[in-house]
Amino acid sequence: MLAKTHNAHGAAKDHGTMAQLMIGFALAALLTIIPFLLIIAEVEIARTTLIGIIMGLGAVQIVVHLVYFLHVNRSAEEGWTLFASIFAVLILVIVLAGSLWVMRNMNENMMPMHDMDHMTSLQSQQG
Amino acid sequence: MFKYIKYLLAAAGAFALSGCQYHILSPQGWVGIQERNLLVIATLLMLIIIIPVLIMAVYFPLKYRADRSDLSDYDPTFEHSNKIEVAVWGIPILITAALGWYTYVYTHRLDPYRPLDHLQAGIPIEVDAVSLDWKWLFIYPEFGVASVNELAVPVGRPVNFRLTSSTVMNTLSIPALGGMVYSMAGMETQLHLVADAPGVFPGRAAHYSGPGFSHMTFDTLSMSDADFDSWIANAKSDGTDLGRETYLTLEKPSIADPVRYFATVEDGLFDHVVEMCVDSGTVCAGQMMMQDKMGGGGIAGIPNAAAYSYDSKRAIDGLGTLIDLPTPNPEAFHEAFLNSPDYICGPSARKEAVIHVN
Amino acid sequence: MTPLDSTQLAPVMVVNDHDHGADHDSPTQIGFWIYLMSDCIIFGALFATYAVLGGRYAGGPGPLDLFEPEFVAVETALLLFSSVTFGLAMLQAVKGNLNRTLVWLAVTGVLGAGFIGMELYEFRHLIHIGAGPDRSAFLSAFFALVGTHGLHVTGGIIWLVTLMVQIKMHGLIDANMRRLATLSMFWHFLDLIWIGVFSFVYLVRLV
Amino acid sequence: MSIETISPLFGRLSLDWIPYQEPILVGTFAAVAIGGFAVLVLMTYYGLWGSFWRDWVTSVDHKKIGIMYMVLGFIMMVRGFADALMMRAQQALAAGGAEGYLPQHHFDQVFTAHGVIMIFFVAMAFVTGIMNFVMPTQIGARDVAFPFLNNFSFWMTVAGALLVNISLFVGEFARVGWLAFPPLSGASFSTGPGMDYYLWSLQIAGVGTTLSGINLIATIIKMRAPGMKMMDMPVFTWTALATNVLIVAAFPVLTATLALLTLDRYFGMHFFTNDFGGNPMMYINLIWIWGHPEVYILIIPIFGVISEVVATFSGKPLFGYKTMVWATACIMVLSFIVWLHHFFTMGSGANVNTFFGITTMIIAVPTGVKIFNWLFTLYKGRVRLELPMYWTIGFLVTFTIGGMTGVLLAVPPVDFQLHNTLFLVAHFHNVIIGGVVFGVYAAVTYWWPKAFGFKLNDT
Repeated sequence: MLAKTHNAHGAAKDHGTMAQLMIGFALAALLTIIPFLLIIAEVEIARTTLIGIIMGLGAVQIVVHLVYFLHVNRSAEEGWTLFASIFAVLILVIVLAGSLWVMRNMNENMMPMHDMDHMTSLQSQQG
Repeated sequence: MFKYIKYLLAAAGAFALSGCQYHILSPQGWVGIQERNLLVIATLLMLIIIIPVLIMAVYFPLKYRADRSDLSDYDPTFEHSNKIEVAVWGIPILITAALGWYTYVYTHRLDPYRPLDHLQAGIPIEVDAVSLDWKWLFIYPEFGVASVNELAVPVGRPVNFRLTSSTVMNTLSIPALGGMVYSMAGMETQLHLVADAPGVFPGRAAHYSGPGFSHMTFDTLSMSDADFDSWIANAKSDGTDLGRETYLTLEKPSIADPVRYFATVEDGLFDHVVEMCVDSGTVCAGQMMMQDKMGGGGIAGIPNAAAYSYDSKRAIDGLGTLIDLPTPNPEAFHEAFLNSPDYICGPSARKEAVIHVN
Repeated sequence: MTPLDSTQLAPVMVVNDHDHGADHDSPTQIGFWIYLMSDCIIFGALFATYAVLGGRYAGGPGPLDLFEPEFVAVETALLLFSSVTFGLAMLQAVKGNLNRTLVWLAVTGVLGAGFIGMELYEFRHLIHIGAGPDRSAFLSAFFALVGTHGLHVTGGIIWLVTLMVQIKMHGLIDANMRRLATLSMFWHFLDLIWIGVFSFVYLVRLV
Repeated sequence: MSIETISPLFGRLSLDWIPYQEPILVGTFAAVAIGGFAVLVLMTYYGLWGSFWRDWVTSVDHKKIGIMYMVLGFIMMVRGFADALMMRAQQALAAGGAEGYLPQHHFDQVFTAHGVIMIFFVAMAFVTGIMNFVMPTQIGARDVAFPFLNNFSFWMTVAGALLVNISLFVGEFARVGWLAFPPLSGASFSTGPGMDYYLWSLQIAGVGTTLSGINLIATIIKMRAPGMKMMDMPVFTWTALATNVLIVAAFPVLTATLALLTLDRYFGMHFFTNDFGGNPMMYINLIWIWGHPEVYILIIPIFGVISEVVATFSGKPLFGYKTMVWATACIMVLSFIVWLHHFFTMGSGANVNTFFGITTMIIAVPTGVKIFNWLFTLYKGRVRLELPMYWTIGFLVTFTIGGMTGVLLAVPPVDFQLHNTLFLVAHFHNVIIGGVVFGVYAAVTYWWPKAFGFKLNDT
């Protein structure tokens, strides 16, 4: 019995409360519905803005999940969880941004991307 | 004394017998000279710090060895010093900053993509280089000739290379003239070099590319304008024609090919090589990318897969001979899996596939 | 109290943790979190591949031809609900309510299975019309990324079922609570990855 | 014209692939078989099977697992060194256009195997073994955080090593160089089972390494003796932490990349092919995102070893402990933003090359600081010139030279000339032999008494 009560004490801190869960759910649902509606209803917004909104909402929702579902905060595991997450995000940013930058630069330098006229002439030679 | 001279002579002999050529240290072209200079600058900058470190690494353990006669300078509390901290962070940072500045300047100056217009050199010539399995093809679009495994360049005139590969990656490297750049199928890279003196310089493929790799070398003939013109004329009279069909034969794997010339080269051949569409049934890569930009070929484009296929037609085995790759057929696979349990172990699959191909 | 109570099963665990708590002394939580971070980087590499190769259709179909936002919305809803039901199961478990825990876990499993079923249906459909992973670099990247997520969810479901059996057999003992907490992290983490998938793989490409 | 088939169970492997026609391999196989049989007989004769199984194979003791890693490393080093000898012999015999004694098909496998074995199964096994053995004792833990997982990780590494060695006698090994750049390593240009052996063995060993990394991080975070704060940890433990963080952050990229290449090869996908929009440069990009941190994974624990040895044999505390910790942390993070320096010559623009060239040079600063700190630990010390100290002095000299050539290679225009040359080969052998191997020898001689209860004879 001791262990169980003990669990309840530790777990309440670690595994959140009903309120947290419901707040998280409401926010996540909202942040999911908005981008889907924007796409399904084909709302007229500039392309890049729309992409920005979708990606931005996705990023916010990831934070919501981390805070309300995964309970990442400064006190969990003496802050190691938070630290590990921040480091992982740092590495992800480096890998993603770096890869995109490097590959974009190479594609610009090396890919046979010609103007339309040149292309049509090549294809017409193709016969 | 005599003893040392003997060793010195032996060392010099070994040095001479090593058969090394020191083209990187005695380059024959502006690009190579700049790169050599940078190598020397960087080495000297590094030595400012390396030499003291090497001396200290040997001197400290000897001087402070435990069995020394006078132990009065033993100081076990010496574990921190702000002065030393500043020096050991500061000096490397300063040297790195200097090296970083040189890096910035020289990397932009010696960018392989940058034409050598700024040199007081002659009119550039164009060379399109293709790394084939396992030989180099050099096309001279201005003269309409081509050569295999031999590169001729006129002295003092910049050479504008465009590079690509027919299958796997490779690197065009002529150490006497300057740095290397990779050649890759479906992509076009550039390299700008110039030869300042006549001579025969070794050129090579510098990236491992399969069974015939070690034979993938060529001579770079750096010659006067007159000699170059006669080289071109010789190619024109001596060679055969290089059309798309000939190219498709030429690109088939072969090892240690002799030098040969082509008197004419079909217009736009190199562009077709870059875009992987020398074979007329294949869609050019540039065309594919235009299509990608516009959202792809749609559902209707699905059956056209064969027109985008390139690699599997060029499959080779470990000895460099062409090999047939059966087209993957998941449904046949699925059927066979359900109907004959033997299939999963292989041998019967082998037979079936043989029958299927024949 | 049954004879096989947790206090007897794990007497060592209970001794010295009045101010720390068993969860805190066990390295499982942080170890599993570090594993999740490494998994996150696997997904990062796959996302990077999709970002680079996602526009290469090789004359084949693109996202606009293949993706249905409504279909993805249902998948997303299933996964989000399953996250919440897992949270509810967790709260019940903390209260020591064995049967309700099992019910919520079962609901979670069913929602997860529904998600996997929809994904398999989508994959099967794509392969059937010829837009399989070997048709273009875009489709290769798509199948690899979404498929890897699907494999994780499948693994999660298998784990979930195993754990339900364990809980049924041994009750909500410390060891099972720890496993439940670990699976909970895994499950929420998969939902988190899915946010990236539906935003970056599906929706952005449908703009 | 032959054709290639793939069976669901054995992939490209079939009985036809056993290389009966290669006398060198048949001879080697006979020798290995006889030797192996002799070992089995001896073990039976002396009745060692029970204790072998109970005390070693199934052991979850971090010290025993550490020792087993070291044994694996030494065995594989013999194999890798044999490869090196074969390569050099071939190069000497084939000078001036002669054929040599190895056909290219065999030579290409040997040089791929040399790189793969030396990095994954020698250097990685050594550093993992040392970390396993030493780190828990330094922080006062009875074992690692997940002892069973530790055993599992070890056997995964062994499984990878076994696959590489089985490929000698059943089938073939890859013919692609140690990092298997596509399209050469793709389905079309690497037919046969060799490349598949490569993928499976590295995938298995790589996952094992990731798991071991997670295990050791959790150990350092959770299992420190009561009262030991982070800044109280010995420097070797700090470097072990940095190394394992790098493992956990970098190896997943390897796992993903190899998985994608596997999909290419087995299911005809098009990540890294020339056609269908695939892009081989993406592989090169990804593999070096793992590959650069990998070389720091090898050297950072050695920095820790050298720190311990220098301090002990100088009779002084380590000079600049805090600086050491910060320098390690700097190297750890910086090692993730330099990967492009491995492919300066592959068509990047000047700005990209400059960026990655300069970030690479910046790493030399914390590394240099470490070397100075070791030197000033020796300064005013009482240096006992014993075996570990000799290795350390050798390390300081050789590694410094290797570091200098590394910085030279980080200058893009210099790299344009030196890329893929023997200068590059010499650079990484200087840092890996002079750095990792010397450091490992220092560690082995230093901690030998702790492992076996007696001191090695120095003479």
